[in-house]
Amino acid sequence: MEDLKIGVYICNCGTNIAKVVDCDAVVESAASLPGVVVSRPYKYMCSNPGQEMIVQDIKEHGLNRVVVSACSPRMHEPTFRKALQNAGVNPYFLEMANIREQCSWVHEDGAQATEKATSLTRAAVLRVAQHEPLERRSVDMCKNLLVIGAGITGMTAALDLADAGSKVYLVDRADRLGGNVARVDLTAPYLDSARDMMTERMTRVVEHPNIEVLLNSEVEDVSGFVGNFQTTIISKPADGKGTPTKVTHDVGSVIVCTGYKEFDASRITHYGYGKLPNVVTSFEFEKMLRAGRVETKEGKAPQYVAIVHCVGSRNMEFHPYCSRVCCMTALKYAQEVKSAVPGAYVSDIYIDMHAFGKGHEDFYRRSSEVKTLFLMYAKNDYPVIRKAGPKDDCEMLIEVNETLSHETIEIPADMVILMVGMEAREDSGEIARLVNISRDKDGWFIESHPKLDPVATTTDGIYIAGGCQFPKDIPDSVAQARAAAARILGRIAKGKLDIDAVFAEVDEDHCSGCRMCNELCPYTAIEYDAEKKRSHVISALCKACGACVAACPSGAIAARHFTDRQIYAQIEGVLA
Amino acid sequence: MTFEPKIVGFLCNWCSYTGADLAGTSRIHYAPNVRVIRVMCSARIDPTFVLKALTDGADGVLICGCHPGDCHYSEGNYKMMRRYPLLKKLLADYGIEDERVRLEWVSASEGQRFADIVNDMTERVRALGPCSVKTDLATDMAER
Amino acid sequence: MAIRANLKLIEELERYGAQDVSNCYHCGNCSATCPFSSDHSIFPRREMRMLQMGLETKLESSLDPWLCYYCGECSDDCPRDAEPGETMMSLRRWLTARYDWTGISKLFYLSWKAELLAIIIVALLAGAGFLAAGFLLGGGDISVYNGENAFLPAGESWYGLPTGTGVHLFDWILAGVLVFFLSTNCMRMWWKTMGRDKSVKVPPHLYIAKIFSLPWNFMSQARYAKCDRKRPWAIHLVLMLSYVTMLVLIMFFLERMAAGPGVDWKVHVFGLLATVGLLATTIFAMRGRVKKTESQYKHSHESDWMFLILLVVVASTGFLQFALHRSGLDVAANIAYVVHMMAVVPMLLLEVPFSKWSHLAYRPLAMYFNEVREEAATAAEKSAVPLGAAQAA
Amino acid sequence: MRIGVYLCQEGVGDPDAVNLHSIASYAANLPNVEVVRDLGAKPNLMPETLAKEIKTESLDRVVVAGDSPGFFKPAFTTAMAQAGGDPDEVRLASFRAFDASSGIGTARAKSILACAVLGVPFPLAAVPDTTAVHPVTLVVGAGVAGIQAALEIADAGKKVFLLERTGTIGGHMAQFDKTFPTLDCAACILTPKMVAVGQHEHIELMTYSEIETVSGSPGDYTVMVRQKAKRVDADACVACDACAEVCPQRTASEFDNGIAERKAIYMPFPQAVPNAYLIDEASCTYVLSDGKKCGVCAKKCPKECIDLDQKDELVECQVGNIILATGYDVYDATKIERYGYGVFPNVLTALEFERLTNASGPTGGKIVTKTKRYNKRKKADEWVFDTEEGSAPKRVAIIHCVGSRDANHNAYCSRVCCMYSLKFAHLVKEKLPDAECYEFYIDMRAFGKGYEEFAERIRDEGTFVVRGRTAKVMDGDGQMNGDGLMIIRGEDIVSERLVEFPVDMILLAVGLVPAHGSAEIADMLDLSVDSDGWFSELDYNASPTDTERGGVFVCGACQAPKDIPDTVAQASAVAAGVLKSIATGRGLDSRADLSLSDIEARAANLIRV
Repeated sequence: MEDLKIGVYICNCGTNIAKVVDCDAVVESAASLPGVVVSRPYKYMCSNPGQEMIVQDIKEHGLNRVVVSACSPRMHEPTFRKALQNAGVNPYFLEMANIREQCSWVHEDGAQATEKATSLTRAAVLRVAQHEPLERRSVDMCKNLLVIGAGITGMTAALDLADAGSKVYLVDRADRLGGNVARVDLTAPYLDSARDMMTERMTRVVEHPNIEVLLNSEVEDVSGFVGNFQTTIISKPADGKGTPTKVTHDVGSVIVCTGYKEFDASRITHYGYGKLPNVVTSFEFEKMLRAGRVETKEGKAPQYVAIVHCVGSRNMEFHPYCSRVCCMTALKYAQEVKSAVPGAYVSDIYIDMHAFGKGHEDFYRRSSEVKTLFLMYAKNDYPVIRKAGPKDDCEMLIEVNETLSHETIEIPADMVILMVGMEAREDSGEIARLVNISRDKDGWFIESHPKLDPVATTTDGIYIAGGCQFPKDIPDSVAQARAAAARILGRIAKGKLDIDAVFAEVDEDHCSGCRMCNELCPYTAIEYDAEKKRSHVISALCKACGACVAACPSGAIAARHFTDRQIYAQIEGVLA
Repeated sequence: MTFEPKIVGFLCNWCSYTGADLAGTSRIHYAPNVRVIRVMCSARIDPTFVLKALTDGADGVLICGCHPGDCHYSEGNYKMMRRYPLLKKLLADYGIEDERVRLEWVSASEGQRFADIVNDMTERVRALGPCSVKTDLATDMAER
Repeated sequence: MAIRANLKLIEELERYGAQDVSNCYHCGNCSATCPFSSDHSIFPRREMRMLQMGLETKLESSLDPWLCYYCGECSDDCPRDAEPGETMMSLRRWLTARYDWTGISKLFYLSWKAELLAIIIVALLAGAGFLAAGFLLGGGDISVYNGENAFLPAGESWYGLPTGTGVHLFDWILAGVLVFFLSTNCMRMWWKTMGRDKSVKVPPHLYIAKIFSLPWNFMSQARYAKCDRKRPWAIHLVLMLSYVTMLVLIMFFLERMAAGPGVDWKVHVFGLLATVGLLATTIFAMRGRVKKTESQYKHSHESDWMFLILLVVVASTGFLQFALHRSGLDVAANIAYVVHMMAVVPMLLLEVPFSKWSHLAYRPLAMYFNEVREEAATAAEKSAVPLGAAQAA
Repeated sequence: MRIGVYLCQEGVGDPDAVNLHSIASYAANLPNVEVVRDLGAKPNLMPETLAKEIKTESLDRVVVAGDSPGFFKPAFTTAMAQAGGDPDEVRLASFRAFDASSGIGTARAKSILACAVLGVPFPLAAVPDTTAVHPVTLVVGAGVAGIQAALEIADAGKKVFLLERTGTIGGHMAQFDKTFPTLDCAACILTPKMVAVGQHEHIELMTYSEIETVSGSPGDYTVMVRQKAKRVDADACVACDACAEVCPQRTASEFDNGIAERKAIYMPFPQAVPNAYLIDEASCTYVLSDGKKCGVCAKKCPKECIDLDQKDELVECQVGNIILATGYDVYDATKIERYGYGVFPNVLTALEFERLTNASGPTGGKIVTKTKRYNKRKKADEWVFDTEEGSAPKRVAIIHCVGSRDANHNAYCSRVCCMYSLKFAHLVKEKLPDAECYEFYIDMRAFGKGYEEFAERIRDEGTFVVRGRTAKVMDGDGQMNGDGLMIIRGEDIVSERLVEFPVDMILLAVGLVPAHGSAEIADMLDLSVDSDGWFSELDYNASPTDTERGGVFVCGACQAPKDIPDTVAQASAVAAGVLKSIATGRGLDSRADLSLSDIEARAANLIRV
């Protein structure tokens, strides 16, 4: 390679640096370093004249490396990289020494500060000598999309992408669209018709030219990486007979919206679900509402209806978490019962009333106004439901240790509605393995970051949305669906997928195939090639943290722009 | 004049380096003895970096990463955390005082904390005096 | 042992004037706002709770409703507009009905028509009584104002009774009836609240020790003064004192009241003051209830109106006969007198023992009982529950 | 087919929004409608009687119409079942959503009703026409929501104007210390995003700017933006602080929520983006004296980038889509006298405490009580945080639902307070292990991923979590001078006793209210807001981020209170609508502009296919 021509620029930043650091001294000592052909101070390197100066020097002295000692690289690295680029030098031939935030602004003693600035600059010079030209690369971004799960979340995401012109494969295990929401009649808190909403979504999905709906189908395999997945889908024939058909499609992204499954109420013996005929789950009651038959198994209109919250949620035995939607649904039932059976008395047995969303508190108040009796019980202190005696004017009696009154209360009930919580589907493990994303202790899929990136996962190109990530109500699920869609739309818009020039590489000659790195990578960016017995990095997935580099026993992995040699050089620089 | 120890600091880009910058923007003064080297994640810090620094004449090495749970790469700092005890054991074998190498968590909003850590460490290392390992280790390595 | 909830009780209470009870979400704001609420009796929230759940017996045995003067602060601060103050008010009505063994209270509270009818009948009987007696026995001289003698035969002796004591005697009989009903109901109150309550063991001597709180609270309204809001207390005190003054005057100084035409200041000054007091306060209250100025006036049960109207009529007619007599219009004064009696008799016979008036007995009693009970409780007090003890559970 | 239309009002929203009378007469003329009944407001419906009518009139379909007919549906479904009809044939026509609460209410309500009668979901029939879309987007408000939305769109290579009222982006999140429930530091999450925004080639940042006017139509809006004079050249400024050092004027720092001071020329906070100083007209001597006095900063500036006489500028932005991310303000705690905010110095609002406990805050994260000090300039005593003199609080009480869930203030729940209060408890316990900490709550609303576990953890850490609302805060030494201890009184419902005890610091979990000025923005875009002032989404469930105005979207807390994860999700979601319209070059027109006849025609059409 051609010999080094390094230009070193020491920024005074007005007096910000110069006030403490003797910049000229730094300039001098830098000038004497190997490979340095230019070394100058300037008032404000970031200013246009400052950048212009670099460009000029590159032209005149044919500089091929540049060191700028100024503020934090977090401020102006992009600025100077651009300058180099404009002058036709690879932007990665730049190194900055942070002599403001981490030197002049934090030290008083001029001599010591100057010494520090000098050694930081020296380190930068030695490091930049080791730099390699890096190119930002890009991989193809396939527009097609695979959506696993055709509930409200899946359909919403599918429609967004399909409208934008992507081919969408919408897969569901069930034999119908709509998932759990399709079982619901009205939605809290405005009691809008869920059915109308679903009809609208389903009609558009079915009629959409860009959406291919695959019911009774399962995703068998997803391979490849972001922008370039191959997926195999097996579809059982609708009637159950005949041989399953297998299709493969290329997709650029996958959205997992497999939703949740309801808690099995019979697991809590206190409630006698399955034994007592008129103890029903929320979904069973929903069915009664739709059929217009809010009545006991004996066909009588119930005089007393009781609703029990947190069935399977917020307890030590089953699920510690709150299922987020049950409170509002319970309040909805309280009001619906009053409408269907005007004479009925409703009691609502809860722990905390989670009415946190828009219009929720008002809805809670409305349910109080229709004279619902709210009873509070303590976590893990389950109410007990038992058959009433012949003398009682009701079918069942519920014994509650009521915390607001400190009494043990018996509530009469002819019908009890159990607000069953949500839990991860039993196939979530399988799905997680399929698209290799991780699950938390409760089986919910884990997002890449709850606040930075709630719909992405640690596997780039795989997104999660809706109830499969954690219990969610409809608006939040829809929002997540669209968030995932947006992320994909953004990438499609660019056509290609930019990959940062900084990532890890495996030197296959040195790789021993121990596979230690495979496990280590949080982004599953390292693949093992069984034939070659070597691992290699899928650069598109690598986020350049360098964990694998440090761990590789045979030193076969190099982190671009953070190679051992570069960092060694820096160490020598600061210590020389 | 008093002995001025040389300390090499390896800081993760996302929390600790930002925290160090914050110390600057907030003009919090601290000892000038630490020379910072930026890495993307504390998980990138190869034990050999530490050894290299010590053999090249550093009197101390400071390693900073995001607080547990804060890692930009979700769990890189845990990897460092697991690596650290082994490293310490190794250093102990070389007879390097425990206080010369230190792992700390510094978040992007903890400029003050970073300054305090640097000051504290500088004092401790100064108290220990120069690190003898440079020569010992050099010979030791040469024999291999 | 679990207590059965009665989801229907709330409907019953609504007929006694309870408002929006089910709105309460139990933040505890009202109890903490009320200066009377204490660890021994946390109200009004606990009453709200017992009412929502329909714990009849517990409500029946509660003294708390009588400890509340309805200053209205709890209702104003209530975040859910659940009207705890009005709940306490309605509970007082309900309890009055529960204490009363005749069932008349209940009838009156649930049907204002019945109450009005009863009042009218008794009023007419009273009026008719005078006239009839007058005619049958050859009445007195209506042109002379001398109390009942204007209607009833005067004379040295009348069926062996001393002169001019007919009505006075009647007064005493009325008083007797009144006291009989009231005291029997008070006994029931004691039984329901203290007698059958096994939770606290009350040593009898405590009743003696605390006995003085009874007249003290009755006369002074001292406890009421503890409310953060002073105006309702002041008004209530004036009304109260005026009423008692009148009662005493009528019971013990009737002749001197009726005497005249010269004004006997030693007696009349009290009468006049009391009249002014009664009229001023009742009219203020009526105005308040019409305009709904303060939260304690926001909701008015028929019984509240009955109470005020009757008071105004009694006070005004009483003053009227006095005024007429002093200005020499004796015939008019005599008529006014009868009208006055027509209001007084139903008031004493029906309202005092069976309606809102009865609280002048129940409230001081409740305070007395409460002091006794608290004394007993503190004696038996175990170490207090630590704050946030719930966490332990 | 025989159809019956029943009008019943529940009393949700504005009762005068629609003219029920004219709707009734309109309904009568719809095909197959045999019965039209106006049952009035909150009717007591008896399924049996309804069933009789359905039978006698032999109705095959019943349409329940009103502001929220769902409240009455079960009665009709039951009736339908009793009458032997098909319960699925009870249809709803809700006048609440889809702009039926706005000026076009009655007309819109009619079309909604028409669709229900024809058995077609309204949104299916009422798909507005598409219009050409200008590929540039305006994002209003640069809090975490605005930042996220802007990045989503800009990362797709589309140009974004990011508008921010204050001198820096970051919004409230930038002020926070830790974020629940993971307790990771807000700055660690946000600053990289802020830097990314500042350096993004496709984002044009307009800080210290506000919307002046909006004109145009969906897909092609012209927005006039007033760029207030910063009087400092942000590109040239190197944040050397020389100007602030010499500036004589001090005033309360907005970023520190008033618990610390800043100069008249200032940088909102060290990591501000753009990382530059600006001059606050309200406190600058030079400005206030119309250039007669002071002006030292300009002289002192080494880069000569201060132009004290700079004037506001009007900039015109051509945009296709507008995203509203204007966020929230907190409830004014002084409106609740009984908590003594403003009277007792150590009663703090949530945001004040965020700054107090923040490692980069005025006390460097040290939690201390305020101390009295004589202010020479103001010639008065004032209460300030002083890490030397201030003592660590021994008892800290945190009061939930301040201004929320209260008919006398805001009836709604602010959604985030429970969790951030628990976070506060943790921070107090972490920094002052010996301090007693009390939470006074009504319902513990820990509903999110990891929230319930977090709440449990706080209990285990020894914070007393008391169920009961604090009634009042009184002065400990009886003289209302705010000195010394405060007495807090409330009911501990779960352990069934009244609590009244002294505390030396009280944190008010103040609720959220729409950001000031959002009403004006709603007017400019003629967008409807709900009764509490939050922007109304098009459809609560189906389109939570769309509005009835084509090309106008809402995300984050300006639509209703939201925590960070939900806000970020919404902010990304909003980008979907925008990117979709840019990708296809066609966006949806305003539904509001659809004529009744269009909708009728389309609905009829949908049945045929």
